[in-house]
Amino acid sequence: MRRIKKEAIEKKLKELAKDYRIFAPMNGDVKETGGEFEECFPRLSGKCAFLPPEEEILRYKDGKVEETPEDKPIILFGIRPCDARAISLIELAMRDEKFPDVYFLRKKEKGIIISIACKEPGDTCFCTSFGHGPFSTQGSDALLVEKDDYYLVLGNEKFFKLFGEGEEAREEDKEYFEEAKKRAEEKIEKIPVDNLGEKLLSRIEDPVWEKISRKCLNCGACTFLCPTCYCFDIQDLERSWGVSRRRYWDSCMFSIYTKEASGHNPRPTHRERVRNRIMHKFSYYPYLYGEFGCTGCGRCVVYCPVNFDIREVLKILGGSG
Amino acid sequence: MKNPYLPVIVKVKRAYFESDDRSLKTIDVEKPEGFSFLPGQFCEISIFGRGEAPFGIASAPSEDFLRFTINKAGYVTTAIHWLEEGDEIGIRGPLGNYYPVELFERKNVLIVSGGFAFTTLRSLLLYLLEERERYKNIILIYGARRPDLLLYREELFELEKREDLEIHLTVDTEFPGWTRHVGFVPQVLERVNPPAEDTYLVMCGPPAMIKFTLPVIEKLGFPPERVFTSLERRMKCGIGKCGRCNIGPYYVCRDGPVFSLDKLRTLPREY
Amino acid sequence: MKKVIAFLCNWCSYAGADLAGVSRFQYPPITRTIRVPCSGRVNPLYLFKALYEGADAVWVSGCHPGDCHYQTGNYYARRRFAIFNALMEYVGFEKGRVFFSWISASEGKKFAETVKHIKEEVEKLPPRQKFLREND
Amino acid sequence: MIERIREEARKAFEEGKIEILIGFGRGTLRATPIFIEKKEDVDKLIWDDTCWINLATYLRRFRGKKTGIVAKGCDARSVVALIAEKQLKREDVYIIGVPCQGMKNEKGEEFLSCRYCEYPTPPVYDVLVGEKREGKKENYPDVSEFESMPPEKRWEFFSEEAKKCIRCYACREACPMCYCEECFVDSLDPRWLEPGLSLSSLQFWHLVRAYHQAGRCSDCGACERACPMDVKILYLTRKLNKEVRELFGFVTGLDPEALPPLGTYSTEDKEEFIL
Repeated sequence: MRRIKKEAIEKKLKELAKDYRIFAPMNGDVKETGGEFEECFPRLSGKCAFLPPEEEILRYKDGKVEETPEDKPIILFGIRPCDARAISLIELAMRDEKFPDVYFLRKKEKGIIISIACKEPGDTCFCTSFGHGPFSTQGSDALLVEKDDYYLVLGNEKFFKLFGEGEEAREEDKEYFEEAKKRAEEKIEKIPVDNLGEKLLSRIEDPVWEKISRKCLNCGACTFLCPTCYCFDIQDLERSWGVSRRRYWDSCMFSIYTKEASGHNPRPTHRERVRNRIMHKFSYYPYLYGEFGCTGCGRCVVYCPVNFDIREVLKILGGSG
Repeated sequence: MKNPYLPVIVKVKRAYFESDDRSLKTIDVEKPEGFSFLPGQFCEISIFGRGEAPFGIASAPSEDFLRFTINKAGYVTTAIHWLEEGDEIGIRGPLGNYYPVELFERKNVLIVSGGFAFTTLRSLLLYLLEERERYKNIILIYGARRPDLLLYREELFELEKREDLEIHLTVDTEFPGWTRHVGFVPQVLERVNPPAEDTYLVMCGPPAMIKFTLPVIEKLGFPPERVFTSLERRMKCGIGKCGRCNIGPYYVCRDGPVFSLDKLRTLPREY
Repeated sequence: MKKVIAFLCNWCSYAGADLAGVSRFQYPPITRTIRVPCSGRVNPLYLFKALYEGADAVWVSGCHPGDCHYQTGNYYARRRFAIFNALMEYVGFEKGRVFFSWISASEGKKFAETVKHIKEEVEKLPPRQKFLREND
Repeated sequence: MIERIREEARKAFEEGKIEILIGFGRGTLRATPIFIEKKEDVDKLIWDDTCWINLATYLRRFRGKKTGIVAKGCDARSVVALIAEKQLKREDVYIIGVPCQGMKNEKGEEFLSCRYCEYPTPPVYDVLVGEKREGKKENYPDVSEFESMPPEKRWEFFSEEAKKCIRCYACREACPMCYCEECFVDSLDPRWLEPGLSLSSLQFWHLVRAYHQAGRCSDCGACERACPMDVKILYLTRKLNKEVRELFGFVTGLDPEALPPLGTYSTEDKEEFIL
């Protein structure tokens, strides 16, 4: 563990804005900044940096296809550990030997993710249920813990090379870290997730889905704010110079998401759509990649207009509620 | 890293309507260099400015063009219907899996199809006929509402003459000059009564046909692990990333479109 | 040259434009006419869309009240456009980019005058900046 | 109040007036919509000042069933508007009207639409729970204030608000009147506006969403509250409510027989804007 002066990191971040695109929480959401950031739990998550809401994937110009050129590398700074982990979860789906998602991966490979430990978790956090926590380093190149005018840093070489090494952390720093970590973790509700994937799979035709999903409005708020949801739509836009093919965030909660040209919709009602969202995160994801597709950040709980609480759903379906 | 989103630009070599009502159009396009595939795979076709949509490859792997037959249904397919010889389109592929042709060796193969779902089955049929001696009996049962809606019918009429192949073509109702079967595919299948033993069955058709054919298949004694079908879903990326075509943990674009019946039965009925 | 998308009803205003032509009334070539069966057929979405796609102004013209070929189409239209106007003005969209008129088949003169008036109004304004679809 | 709602609900089940009841239950953060199918469950019903979702949104899902709804003033007006638009049959809906005390956000502040609410008591109901409450005389002070700003400032405000939108369509889905089979934003052919978050596209969405509410909005404010990005949108619909009232003398949701104002006309309608 190292300790680096806060202002040193803040100053460095502004300097790096020259060669990097800096994404950080600002006015409550993760967005591109000139190196400024705000200490908060952002509403729009860290995925905005690596999977932006709108992104050009190619151009068709003068009868030729052009790949969208790479931009400057990204520094994602000041997000919570849950968001950092979320990006590594998205990476599981994007990394694919046969069909790698180049636009995500090339950003991710050159990018640097720096998270700030979550000393005051919210009431809707349930991150510790998924094998990580408010002080977790998974998915981060560095984890910063605020202490007075210092950051205590658990980081890798990539981080120290850019931001300097600071000094060796003192014994009291380590104690502070452990204590803060313990205190934060204790505040967080744990939801039992043992064998959740199998339990869900065995209840796929259960009538309880109808009950659970009834109040869902099928808006995309949960999926757009979710740090691990990565579904997208691809559309062509006509421009004066040709065609821009872009991808946009899309949501499995929308009825048109799966609606076919013939009018047939394999997931016709809220029941199938909610089921798919839950199953994808807690059954299909573990089946495919060995990890749950949720980090327990609680955004979908907080921002759902009808208070659809995924924690309750997991308790019902996981058999403990 | 190879960018799987980039289409290759190819020229349309031929474009013509299949059916009298102009609802089905076939386009034969240049085959890009090094493009190799197996029957059952599909391509994403780009009409720049309109978008991309997935279509099964109807040409045989050995043919020097790629064939697609497209039903006019939505935004992209309408634009495909405007295509003429010489136009440029983008294609990405081959994508998805293929009919398990390795399993078919030294077995009987029964192909059951209806309507314009026949596309990839033409590819399969021609593929099997190329090395005919590797398979035992090959039977095709194919039906459509009207004779003109039977895809590639002139070619099929030619193939009917072959001794080493059994073809049953059918239309829903009597038509002047039509001398082959009359009736729905499941009825014809029952009438033909092919032996299930040692036989693999490949089935593609509209939902109604599938629904009424399944009980017949069961009655004839085909075990679900030897029945294969190709699914359709709305797709965008075609490579298992954009999310919309999953059925359970499988993406139709990546892990399909060909599924065995026994595998499908383990999945939620979202197709 | 400014472009004005004109939605002209088939029975009155379009015929009025015709009459302006055969009567050789001069008017500036700024309109791109879309012939519609009735002003009541003009979905306000068309107006939003035309402005979004870059029209300098939009103009809807139909039969005089009481003269609608379909009896009442223009009365419905009048309500819709009143709301459209109110909304656009409310959000601060420039005035002078949306026009409505009643022009009958016999008012060739009025047609030409109206086009001239619209041209004058539109030319007073700076180039369009608000509510434009991205094109670069 | 809660007891009386439960009592009426129980009675409605017992008398066979309803097969299903849409009401509010205890959620984890605030009141949440619940769907009650048997009278034993009516004790799950609650009422407090977080019941701000407009429950009329769910009614169309139960068409053909005798459906009860616990409705505050604005919810009931939406039900009436849906009936007026032939989306529901009056006899299929059983309205348990609740005179509304005003809804509050998590900080305890009353919502804008409640502050100016003219009809806290449902104008149409089958049974009313509690004492009628008088509304305020609606004169849209917020709209007038906005109108008095210079046009450039208004455009700036509109743009800044629109920019926050992420197009999750929570506003649309939370609105009982947004029931179109295919929303204009989802239409590909014609594609009215582009996908994505360019300013003009977002403005397009907000303008047309608001426009489509003219004469149909009951000013419940559920759209704005549903928005995860805190985009202000009520000032648009409230303006249209004001216009519809001034131009056509129409107030939404008072009379199920009345034609929606854009579905009818008067030969006397003002037309000073016409050349």
